[in-house]
Amino acid sequence: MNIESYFMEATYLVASILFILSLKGMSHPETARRGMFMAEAGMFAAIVGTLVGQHIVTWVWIISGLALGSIIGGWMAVTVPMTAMPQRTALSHAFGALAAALVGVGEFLVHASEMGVVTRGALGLEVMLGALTTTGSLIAAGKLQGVIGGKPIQFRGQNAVNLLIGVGMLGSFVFFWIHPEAVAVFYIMLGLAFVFGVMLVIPIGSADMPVVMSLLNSYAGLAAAATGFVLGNNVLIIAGTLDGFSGFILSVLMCKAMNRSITNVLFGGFGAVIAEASGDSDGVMREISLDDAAMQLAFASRVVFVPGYGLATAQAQHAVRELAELLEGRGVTVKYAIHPVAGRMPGHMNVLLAEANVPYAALYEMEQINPEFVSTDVAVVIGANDVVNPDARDNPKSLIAGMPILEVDRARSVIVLKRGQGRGFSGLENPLFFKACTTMLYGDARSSLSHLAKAVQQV
Amino acid sequence: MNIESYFMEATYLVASILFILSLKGMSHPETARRGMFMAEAGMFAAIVGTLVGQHIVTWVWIISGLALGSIIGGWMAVTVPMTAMPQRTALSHAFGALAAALVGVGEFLVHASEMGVVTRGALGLEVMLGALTTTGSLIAAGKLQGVIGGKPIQFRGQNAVNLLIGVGMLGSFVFFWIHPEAVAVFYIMLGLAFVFGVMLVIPIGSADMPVVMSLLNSYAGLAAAATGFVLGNNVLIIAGTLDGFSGFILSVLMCKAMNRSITNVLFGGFGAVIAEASGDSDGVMREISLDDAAMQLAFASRVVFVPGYGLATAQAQHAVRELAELLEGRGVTVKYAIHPVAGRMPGHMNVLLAEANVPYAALYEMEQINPEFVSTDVAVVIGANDVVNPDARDNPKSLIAGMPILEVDRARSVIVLKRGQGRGFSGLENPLFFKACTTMLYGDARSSLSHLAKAVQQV
Amino acid sequence: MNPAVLIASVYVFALAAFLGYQVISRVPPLLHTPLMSATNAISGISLIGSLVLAGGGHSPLFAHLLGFVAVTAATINVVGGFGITDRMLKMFAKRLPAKNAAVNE
Amino acid sequence: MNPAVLIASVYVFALAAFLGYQVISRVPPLLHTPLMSATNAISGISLIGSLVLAGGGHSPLFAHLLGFVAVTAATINVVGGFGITDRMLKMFAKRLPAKNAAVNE
Ligand SMILES: NC(=O)c1ccc[n+]([C@@H]2O[C@H](COP(=O)([O-])OP(=O)(O)OC[C@H]3O[C@@H](n4cnc5c(N)ncnc54)[C@H](OP(=O)(O)O)[C@@H]3O)[C@@H](O)[C@H]2O)c1
Ligand SMILES: NC(=O)c1ccc[n+]([C@@H]2O[C@H](COP(=O)([O-])OP(=O)(O)OC[C@H]3O[C@@H](n4cnc5c(N)ncnc54)[C@H](OP(=O)(O)O)[C@@H]3O)[C@@H](O)[C@H]2O)c1
Repeated sequence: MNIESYFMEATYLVASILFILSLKGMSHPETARRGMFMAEAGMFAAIVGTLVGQHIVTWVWIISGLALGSIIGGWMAVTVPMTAMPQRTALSHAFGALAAALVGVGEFLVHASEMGVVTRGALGLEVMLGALTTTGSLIAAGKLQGVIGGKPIQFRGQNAVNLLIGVGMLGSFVFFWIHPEAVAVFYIMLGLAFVFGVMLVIPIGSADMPVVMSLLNSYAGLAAAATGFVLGNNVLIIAGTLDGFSGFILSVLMCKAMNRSITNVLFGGFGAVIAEASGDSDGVMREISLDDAAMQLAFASRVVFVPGYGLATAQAQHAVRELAELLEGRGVTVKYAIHPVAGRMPGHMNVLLAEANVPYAALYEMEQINPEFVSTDVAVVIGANDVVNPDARDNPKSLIAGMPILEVDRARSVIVLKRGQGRGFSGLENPLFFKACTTMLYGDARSSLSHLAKAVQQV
Repeated sequence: MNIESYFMEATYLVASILFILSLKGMSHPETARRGMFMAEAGMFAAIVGTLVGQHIVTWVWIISGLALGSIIGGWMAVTVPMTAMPQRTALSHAFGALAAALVGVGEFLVHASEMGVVTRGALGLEVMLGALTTTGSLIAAGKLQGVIGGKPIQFRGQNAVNLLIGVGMLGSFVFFWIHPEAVAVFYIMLGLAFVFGVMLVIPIGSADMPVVMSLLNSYAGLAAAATGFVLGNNVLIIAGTLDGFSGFILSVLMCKAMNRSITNVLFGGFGAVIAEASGDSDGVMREISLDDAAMQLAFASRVVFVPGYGLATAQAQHAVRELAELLEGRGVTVKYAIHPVAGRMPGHMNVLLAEANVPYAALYEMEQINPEFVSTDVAVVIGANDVVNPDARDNPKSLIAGMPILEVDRARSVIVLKRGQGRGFSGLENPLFFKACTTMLYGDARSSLSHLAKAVQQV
Repeated sequence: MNPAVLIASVYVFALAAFLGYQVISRVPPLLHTPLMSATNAISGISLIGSLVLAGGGHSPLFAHLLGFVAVTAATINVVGGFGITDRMLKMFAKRLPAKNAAVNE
Repeated sequence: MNPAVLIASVYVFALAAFLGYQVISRVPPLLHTPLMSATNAISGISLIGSLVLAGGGHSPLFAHLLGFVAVTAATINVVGGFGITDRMLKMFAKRLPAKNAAVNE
């Protein structure tokens, strides 16, 4: 080994350590940003190390790739509105996974003949995982963005078709593993993996996308780790494994918070089934006028805001903060109740409210706030539905039975802001809306909130 | 590689994982024991794997070594009284480190000529660390057992002599590193390392032994890790590193709790200096009769026991539990206040009281119990001294200024059980004993406590 | 691959998995969204494999082209991922004066 | 040693160090004494090096003898260390019915 290689290896070690430290930094909001700088520095070090230590003969492709990628990536990062985070992250995924798959194909082109059994196996895994993550993430991004219908797309015999594709893909993988000279089989595997990614995600409803994305994140990480095994490169193994685990842990956490199993998310076609299962509810939904609602809020002493997915789609985070400040100016105690799976990504509400400068201290997690609802005068539900559905607690036959909820129905009065009779992610009817303590304020959350603010000012 | 080697490597991987899991188990008393079984299983797996996978030609030495070692080790474990834990652990250390050093010497004998630079460096480190840990741990065990005088042994020019030995040792290490054919230098290094271990520990007072032991633990771990580098064996690297870190972290924690730096412990000759520095105190120590003390306890409503090193030497853990049960039978609320460095090992008091079946729930850490002393009727200090010295809080010039203490002097009344005017570990006078609220009950802690129990029964 | 290297890689993988679990299970829900996009950005590390493919010697032109696409894609992942994460964290950072409150999240 | 193996060993070392720090800093003070003797027992892993020295081929008799002493010493470390730890933990185990209280330590 020459001095350049040693330098390269040193940068890889440093990068690995920086990646670990950066994830450690993520354990606290105060250190999170410093953590990110570390990860960026690590990535930079690894790139420089590679360019120095590897035998590079042509620079044109490298430089143009880096430049083009930076422009597109930078544009993606700068222009994304906070509410489109999920789909942008999914898109970013797709690109990373594509790179891993292509590196595998390249390795195959250049070194296929010299590969040992283990390396070839890792290569196959890398290409397979990379390819299916690419198309899977693209579909996920499309569904989240609304380009592709959010409804689960299902047809008769779908499972059989999927099984066939999956078996075909794995079969060609094994065949290629045993017979490395079968070049065609390698490409068949690649093609089937692309198709398989699509088929995996298509039947899943857009509401389940966060779990799917987390899992795809995990796959992308494993693809990178497999690349590490192929190239004998430890930083790839470490970064890939960290990513793989983070994705896996997050999806498990999400499923737990929704009280569902991962298999159910992946193969249940949840949304589809439920669309039929929603029963009718007795009772009526009572509407409330803007002025009455404003009056209630203005003369309350304790108000809790309960944001949900509707807050994100309406981009109402600033409006809610303004209303809260007005109320606080009048001496009302305002708190925000954050359900772990409110919205469409873990921590979604936190990000949105942070964007609107809502102070941390006002945000309360489910366990903290639930005991306080009994002493709350008005709970304002802003585009949340499932996370406040009392059926989850009271009706053991409900499809979401057992999912922990924010118990707003314990509050003296509940005002629900939504556009109409729309169901939430689960497609279930919500008995909360029919309770005596509940009144509905229809309309887009953002405009409702700013009208409320105006009305409060006039009280 | 043949099938046996693969089997061996698999056992090593399993052992590494089991070691990690076992330390994770240590994070909770409920899982700690299961953790230990995992570690034992890991060790067993690694041994079996080695015997299967390595090319073993003579079994006689192996079998006799294993048998002899098991007998001695088993005897050590079975016969040790709880109060002698620290010295037994030190002794066990010494043996482990000796093994690491000898393996290094053996490697040197057999493979010296074929070694690369890195391997030779690791070998030197292994032998050096192993040897100095061996003798250092022996001295530590001797001091803790009282075979060697517990006082720091110091003489003029000691530091110069130590420096000379240390430099000589490192010098021969470097020389051997560069000139592998210099066999004599290797053995000089070995000899100097043995001597250096003695010189390092001799000047340190027995009270500082826990910190020293932790550090030696750390060295032993690093020696094992270095062995791993020499043999290219990952389980050695992992187990050694875990050990190295645990020792290091524990010594840092101890130093923090004593408000001293590690350098001060290692080179300060703390005990020696202080023997002179202890000032005189005004006021008198008031003795209390057994009956008066029993009366106070019997009619108190809240009593806190504050155990210290004296509890360990007197083996009074059972006596205190009996007294506590008597008092509880009379309706007194009894708590135990545990200072992090009470006794002579971290967690020393916890182990002793656990042995005597004192329920967990009755043990309170410093931060929890300190606010409660103001509402405590009687605080009973049992052979504790430094950990209740109010000078650490009040007198910024005190040698232990800043060390966090148990604030017993806030209690309505304090009864101190000790044998006489003996100083604690730091050698400092304790103004607590002269306070108006404090009374002294002289005598060995165990007999004092059982007499108290009798007296309480007669109240 | 040399068996010793392979074995060592397996160790690296196992240790990284443990470490990942330890570290990530301590991330508070508050930061789960940034965590997701941060690890996404980090997985763009396959960029270093792409660089070699795009610029390495002894490869057919087609491999260079593949490498170019891979470099572009991986760079989008890295730059986009870190950029998005940074934007999110900047929002959190704004609120930092409320120091201790953050511990409640 | 092959450089690739050496590099991998350095990674293993670094990762183990991180992991050790993470895991051990979570051990409560209550268990510090058992932790100390448990890690001590684990460091007896150099036993596996001793075994090879005592029974391996191609070595002079002196090496075998050294190996015998090393095996004995390491076994004392392992058996003694685990034995002591186990005795300590048994005491804690006795008190386990008081489940939740333990969390306070
Ligand atoms: N956070 C995660 O990580 C995650 C991951 C996977 C799944 N999920 C699932 O997502 C759901 C989240 O629950 P959630 O209560 O936050 O949301 P939700 O149950 O999906 O309900 C959202 C509600 O907001 C209303 N809404 C939509 N746009 C609006 C607008 N512009 N203005 C006002 N209201 C609007 C909708 O009713 P209208 O149409 O009548 O307005 C709808 O009822 C849970 O079921 C959870 O399991 C979350
Ligand atoms: N725990 C650790 O990890 C650790 C590590 C390093 C250093 N240390 C140091 O050790 C000290 C521990 O403080 P501590 O308050 O527990 O103990 P201490 O300050 O050493 O005091 C012990 C007291 O117990 C009395 N005593 C001794 N034998 C007795 C017996 N048989 N019956 C009754 N009393 C007896 C002694 O007085 P008489 O002679 O008059 O009886 C002495 O004053 C601290 O200074 C700490 O920094 C602890």
